[in-house]
Amino acid sequence: MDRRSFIKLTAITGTSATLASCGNPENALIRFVPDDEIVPGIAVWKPSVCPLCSAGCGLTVRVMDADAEVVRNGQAGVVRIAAAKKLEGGPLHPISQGGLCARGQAAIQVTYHPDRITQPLKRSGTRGDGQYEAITWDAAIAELLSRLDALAAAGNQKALAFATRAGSSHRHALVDQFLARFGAPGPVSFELFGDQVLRRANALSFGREQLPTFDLPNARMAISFGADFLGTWNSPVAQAAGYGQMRKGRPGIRGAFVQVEARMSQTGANADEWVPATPGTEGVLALGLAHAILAANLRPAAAAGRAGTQIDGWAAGLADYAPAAVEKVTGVAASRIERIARDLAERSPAVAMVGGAPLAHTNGLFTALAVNALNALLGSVEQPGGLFFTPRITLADGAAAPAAPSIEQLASGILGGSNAVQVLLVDGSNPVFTTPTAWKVSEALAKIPFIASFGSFLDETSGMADLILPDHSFLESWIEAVPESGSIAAVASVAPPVMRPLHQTRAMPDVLLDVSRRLATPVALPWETFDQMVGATFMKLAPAAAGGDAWGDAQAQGAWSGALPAGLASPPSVTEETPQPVPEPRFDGDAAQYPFHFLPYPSSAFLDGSLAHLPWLQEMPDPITSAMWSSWVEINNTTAERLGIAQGDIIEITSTQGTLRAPAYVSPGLAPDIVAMPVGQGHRMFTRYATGRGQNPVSLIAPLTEASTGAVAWAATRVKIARVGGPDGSLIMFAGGDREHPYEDLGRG
Amino acid sequence: MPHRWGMAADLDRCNGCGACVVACAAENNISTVGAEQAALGRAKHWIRVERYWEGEFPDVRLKFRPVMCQQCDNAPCEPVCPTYASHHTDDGLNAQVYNRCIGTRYCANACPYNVRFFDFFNPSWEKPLQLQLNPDVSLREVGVMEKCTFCVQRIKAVTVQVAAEDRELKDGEITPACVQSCAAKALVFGDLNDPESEVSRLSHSPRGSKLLEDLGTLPKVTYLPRDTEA
Amino acid sequence: MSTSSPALPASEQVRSDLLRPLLQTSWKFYVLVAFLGAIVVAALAAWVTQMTLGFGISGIRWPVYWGFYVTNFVFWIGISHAGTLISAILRLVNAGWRRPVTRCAEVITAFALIIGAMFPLIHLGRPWLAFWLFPYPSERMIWPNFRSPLVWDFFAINTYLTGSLLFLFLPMLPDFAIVRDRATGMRRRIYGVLALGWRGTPTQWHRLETAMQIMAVAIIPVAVSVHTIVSFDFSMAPVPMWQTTIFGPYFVAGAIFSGIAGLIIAMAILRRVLHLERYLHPVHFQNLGKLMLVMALLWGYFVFNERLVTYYGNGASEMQVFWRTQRLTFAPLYWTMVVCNFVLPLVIMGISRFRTITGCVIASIGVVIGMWLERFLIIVPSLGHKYLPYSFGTYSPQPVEIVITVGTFAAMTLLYVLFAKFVPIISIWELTAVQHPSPALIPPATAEHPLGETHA
Amino acid sequence: MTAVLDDYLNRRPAAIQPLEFPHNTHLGKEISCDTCHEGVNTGPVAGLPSVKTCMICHESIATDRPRIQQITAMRDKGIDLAWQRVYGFSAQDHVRFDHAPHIRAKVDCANCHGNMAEQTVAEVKVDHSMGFCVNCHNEKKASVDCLTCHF
Repeated sequence: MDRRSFIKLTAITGTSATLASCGNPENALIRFVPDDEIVPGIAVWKPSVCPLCSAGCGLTVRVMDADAEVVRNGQAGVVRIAAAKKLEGGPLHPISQGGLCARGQAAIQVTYHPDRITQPLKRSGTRGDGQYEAITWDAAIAELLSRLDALAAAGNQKALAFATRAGSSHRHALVDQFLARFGAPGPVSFELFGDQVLRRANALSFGREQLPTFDLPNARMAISFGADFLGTWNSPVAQAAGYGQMRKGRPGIRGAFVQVEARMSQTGANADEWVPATPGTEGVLALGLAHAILAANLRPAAAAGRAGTQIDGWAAGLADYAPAAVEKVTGVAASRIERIARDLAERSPAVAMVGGAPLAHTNGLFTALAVNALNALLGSVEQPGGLFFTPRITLADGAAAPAAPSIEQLASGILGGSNAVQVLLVDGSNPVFTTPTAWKVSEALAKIPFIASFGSFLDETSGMADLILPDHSFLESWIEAVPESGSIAAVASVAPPVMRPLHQTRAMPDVLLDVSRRLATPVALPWETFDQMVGATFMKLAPAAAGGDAWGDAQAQGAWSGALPAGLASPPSVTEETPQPVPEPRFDGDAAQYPFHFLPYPSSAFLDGSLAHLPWLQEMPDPITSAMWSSWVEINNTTAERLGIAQGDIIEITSTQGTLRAPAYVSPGLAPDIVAMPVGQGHRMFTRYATGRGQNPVSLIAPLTEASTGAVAWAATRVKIARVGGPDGSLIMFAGGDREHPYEDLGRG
Repeated sequence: MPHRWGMAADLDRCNGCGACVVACAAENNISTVGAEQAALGRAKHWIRVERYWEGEFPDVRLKFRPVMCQQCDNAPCEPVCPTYASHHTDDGLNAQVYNRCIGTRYCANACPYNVRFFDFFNPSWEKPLQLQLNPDVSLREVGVMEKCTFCVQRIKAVTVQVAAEDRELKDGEITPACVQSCAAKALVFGDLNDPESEVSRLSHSPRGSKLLEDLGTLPKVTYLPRDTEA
Repeated sequence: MSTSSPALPASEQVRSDLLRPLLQTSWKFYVLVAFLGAIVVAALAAWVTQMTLGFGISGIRWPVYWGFYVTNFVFWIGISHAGTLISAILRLVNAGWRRPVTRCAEVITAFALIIGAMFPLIHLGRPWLAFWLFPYPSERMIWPNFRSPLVWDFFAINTYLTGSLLFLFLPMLPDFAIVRDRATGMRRRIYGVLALGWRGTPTQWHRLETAMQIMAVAIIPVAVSVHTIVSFDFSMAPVPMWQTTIFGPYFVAGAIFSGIAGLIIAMAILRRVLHLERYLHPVHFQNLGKLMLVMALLWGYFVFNERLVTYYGNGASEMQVFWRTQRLTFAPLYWTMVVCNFVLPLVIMGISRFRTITGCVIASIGVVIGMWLERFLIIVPSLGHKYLPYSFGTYSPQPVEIVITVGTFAAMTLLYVLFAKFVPIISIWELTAVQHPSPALIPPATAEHPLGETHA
Repeated sequence: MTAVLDDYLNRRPAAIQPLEFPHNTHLGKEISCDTCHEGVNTGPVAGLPSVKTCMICHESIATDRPRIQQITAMRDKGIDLAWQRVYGFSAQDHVRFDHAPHIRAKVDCANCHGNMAEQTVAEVKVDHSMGFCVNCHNEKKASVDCLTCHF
């Protein structure tokens, strides 16, 4: 037994001893008067909103009494609290419709995490080593105020930077308004698996700069270009519900589904037909399909409208994209292209989706525009069974802050001396973990004199902060979301706190409002509290029923959904510019020296790694590999055989950016010239459950970007691989059939 | 007539996302075992989504199948238990009575589906994770066998409520955690003795089949296979 | 050493030879007991550790929930068939050569059973609740599940243990009386109690004779049933390669096979250590060797039968287990087993030139190893490969299991050493038959079995 | 050692209450059990009342008694009465007992808790062994399936 398991065993025995001794009077702690009126043993259900991704699923939370150990006025004791017990999808919520994904189910562990930051912290060690000392809220806020006041006094308000998660919600709007009125640039947000390319393409093709909503229940055929829409992409719960309806919801009609991708994802595994196209050529394939439809006169070219005009040679019938030519580029047989094209045209309504790796190439915009044009040609835009754009709600009046530089520009500006950021505030974002090494974000942050984080956990980025002002968990505070997609009607979710805060934390929006008022030169924000700001929006929304009010309905059900009053709808984003996207992808690394495409992908459990601290998700078997608590590299079985690589062998992957070692998972589900690796593990600092576990493939990603959006082209790196050793036990799999036996020996089927 | 609880899994709807796995852990106080124990093969997942590869690249297919206790009518786990810890209830459940279990693990050996999990250590919840625990479900201790119960605590709660209100049980009123969480509605739960229930209808579907039917275990979970038509 | 005084009858020599270990103690005895005792204590400590820290320190895992402990259980119950069965049969057929062998064999039975019966306890997740296996009335009104083979095990093993203890104890009475009569002080009192007032009257001889006849007849079906029931632990579960009708006779044959091997090893050690060369003759080893040869052939037949039927039946899940033992992961263990259990005994026991004491011992050691592997290979590959490939798994033993396994071998040796120290390991009265009035109990000496001459 | 034995035999240590609550006095005032044990009719747990429950009446009743003043002071300081559970099943018994169906089946509280009108602080008057439960279930033709209580 190693030391670690010994300590664990001691801890386990310790815990059970404590639990057993609860009934003993000599160990009884002081009991405090409970705050909540809750009947013991009776569960009540309260609405909430899942905060873990931007889908904004509504929750219903089971709340029951529980005895919590707390400290009140310096005295340790026990108090009966109303504690959240389980999260389920809100049955009436238009997005989650009663369902919830695995990540959402695990979100409750964010609240009860043993490594949550329980009170304000001030850095006591050197930056980045995670040494902090506890301070009071007053001291913490005073510290932040003094820094901001110093900026204002020097007239250097532009030196304030604010890093947030991407997304749209009142919380984002509040940050934006704060920054605008303070005089700082807008928030910097970076999402490794963000969808800027698709939003941009949708603005160009359809005049809507947002992610689409798919009407799968009415579709008779769906084709997805790399979009893992049942797993991690866009609004997975709503899409999974729609998918179930598409397959089996209509008597006698079963929607067909084709997935185009080079590595079989969880979504691809469900396809009737899985089409592995050469990485970066998905747009060409889409145009090949369009060509075949046009050539067979199944649809007129004009049907594509504006989306068609974005594509060179569309009006002329896409002469360059004849199936034979497309076969040469994509590796998909011409006959297959023609057959799928015919199916798409005949099984109307049909819808095409694009997302994930196909857009993470330097030609991502071209691919997105191509798929958009195909959709338009199929007549699926804003039509039943096609794609829709959820009407957007204007969240706050007032001019937005000037656009911030991208995180890449920010980092290079700081390191190059052209951007002297003095104060950085971080909220829910971990750019140190998710940005390519070449951007040197970590080095740049180290140069910023003062960093404050609102994070609930110490991760790679908040671990660099000088001051930590821990936020409430979503169950302890007002939580809201204004989902960008997932519902055909406009939707806004909101819920009051489900339970009282467990720790000495404060809600970040309220801290920001507090700070704005207490600055030497107060920033005039029109709201006292965050719920007032949220309420203000809802007051303006139309009530669902006569005599009702949208605010009251929303709080009771967790969401409002309906027709937007005219004044609240965000206008379409019309772009007149017509970029000339390049169809050919560029790759980092010479094909001779680096023979493999490197495909990082958001892991089913951790997305971009922001959820690696939740033990349930660490122990959930991956849908494809059944791996738990691990990193792995997927490699095609024939390639593995050629290179003498067996299940679990340690292989070294090298790109121009760096090198890492991880165990191999041998699989028939990806092309022979691809190695794929889930993002999410490899945290240097992120609670006891994720720290030091696995490898972070982002470190291999070359800093190539899609030209028009600056989005990182995370699928455009080439690598070489070499076997460096036998299994070292780091690949932990639930499926013993894979764990115990080499590939050829596997019981398959 | 007593109830006879059963489930149906429509594999054409199941997309393998694993929501049911976490929902089950959350509902039933299933402890995480940690990386070292998981590496030994001791992770406990009362429901798991099995996946099987078919074919070779590029004509490769992958199939998901959620597997939980099949609540067999003729369960091999029951006769082998020397203490009746594993036994059959009137409403057709394969009960696992933790307090009666002495840990022979014979039931797990006899189970052809490998859905029974043994507690190798006393489970631990690092504070304050224990606040999440469901008070309606026992915490199992070391040396005890545990498994899917069809969320018997939810069945009890609803049947007690129905009895209190002196009415008939409605189809779909009881949802085990896995069924509840499934966004695609791949899982259906209900009373097989009620000919009108959705689960009865699905279990009599000509598409339906039982897992390892030929062993004669008479499972109460029906699988409706994925359509292969493109 | 014995004197050659004509005043002493030959039987007096027998007594002094066989009572010498009881009356004289060398320092080697203490060293040996201390050494074996230390291992046994280590094994007990390992078990206590397992109960304190949790069962997880063993190597058992999903889905291979039985491992070393159940292997040892079946193995030791198998070894226990050495004695009673063999000596009962030999008693019934009045085989003259059996006299010096029976007690060695019966002791093995008793101790192997005790050790074997401990394993179900060691392997329990909650051994402190093992008493729930007993059928006893309680306010809860719950009885054990009489459908469970484990409950049958409980009864079968208890019956067999009781029977074999009686079978061992009854013929020890005259010998206890002999020790009693020769000893003084405390020892005299203890042996006096053990002798249960044996005076050697004709009535007592007659009763002993009757009792032994009854026991010999009764113990054989019990012994056969025990291992048949142990085999039911497996064959009653729907596990690939467990559900087969041949497991009953297969297990019984294997048990007798390993029992004979255990007996040969024990006899060889006793002969060397206690200098019993004048009592345990090569002919005993040869005869047991022949018996072992027969059992090896029988075992080979069963294995061939089991394998051929599986292969011919070609069931998908059975074939997974089949190939894993035949060719893949478990093949090294499988072929070691075949060599040890079949090839080795066949060659050594089949060729009379090799059928020496050394030859017998080599073959026996092989058989003991082979039979242990056989039990392991019945349990682990099958449990690891049941039907659904997603849930396949394997097993590797952890230190606690290895320590306990080694500990039981030490415990067996220790018990044997202590027994040989306190009880004549060869029945004295059976070798001095002329002195008692019921020669029917003692077979006549023959030319082939010259031992009879000693007390002619 | 005794702790280990108590644990093995599922013996609970005798409860030591923070305050000698006179059940008899209160029941004499024709207050019913569910006035303070408010969960008993609706759910699994009867509940041990907090000082807030006491103060519902004692804000105005018997305020001159020192003990009442004591609990008023506790309430004001935010400290609750740390009642010790008198009855209860050990965790290893895995009993999920639900009060509500028993109340609905008109099982008298005294059946399982003794006559509280004769007790000051609650004492174990009835041995909640499995035999006790099973006997009553048999008499009343309630289910005696293990899963009725153990899950």
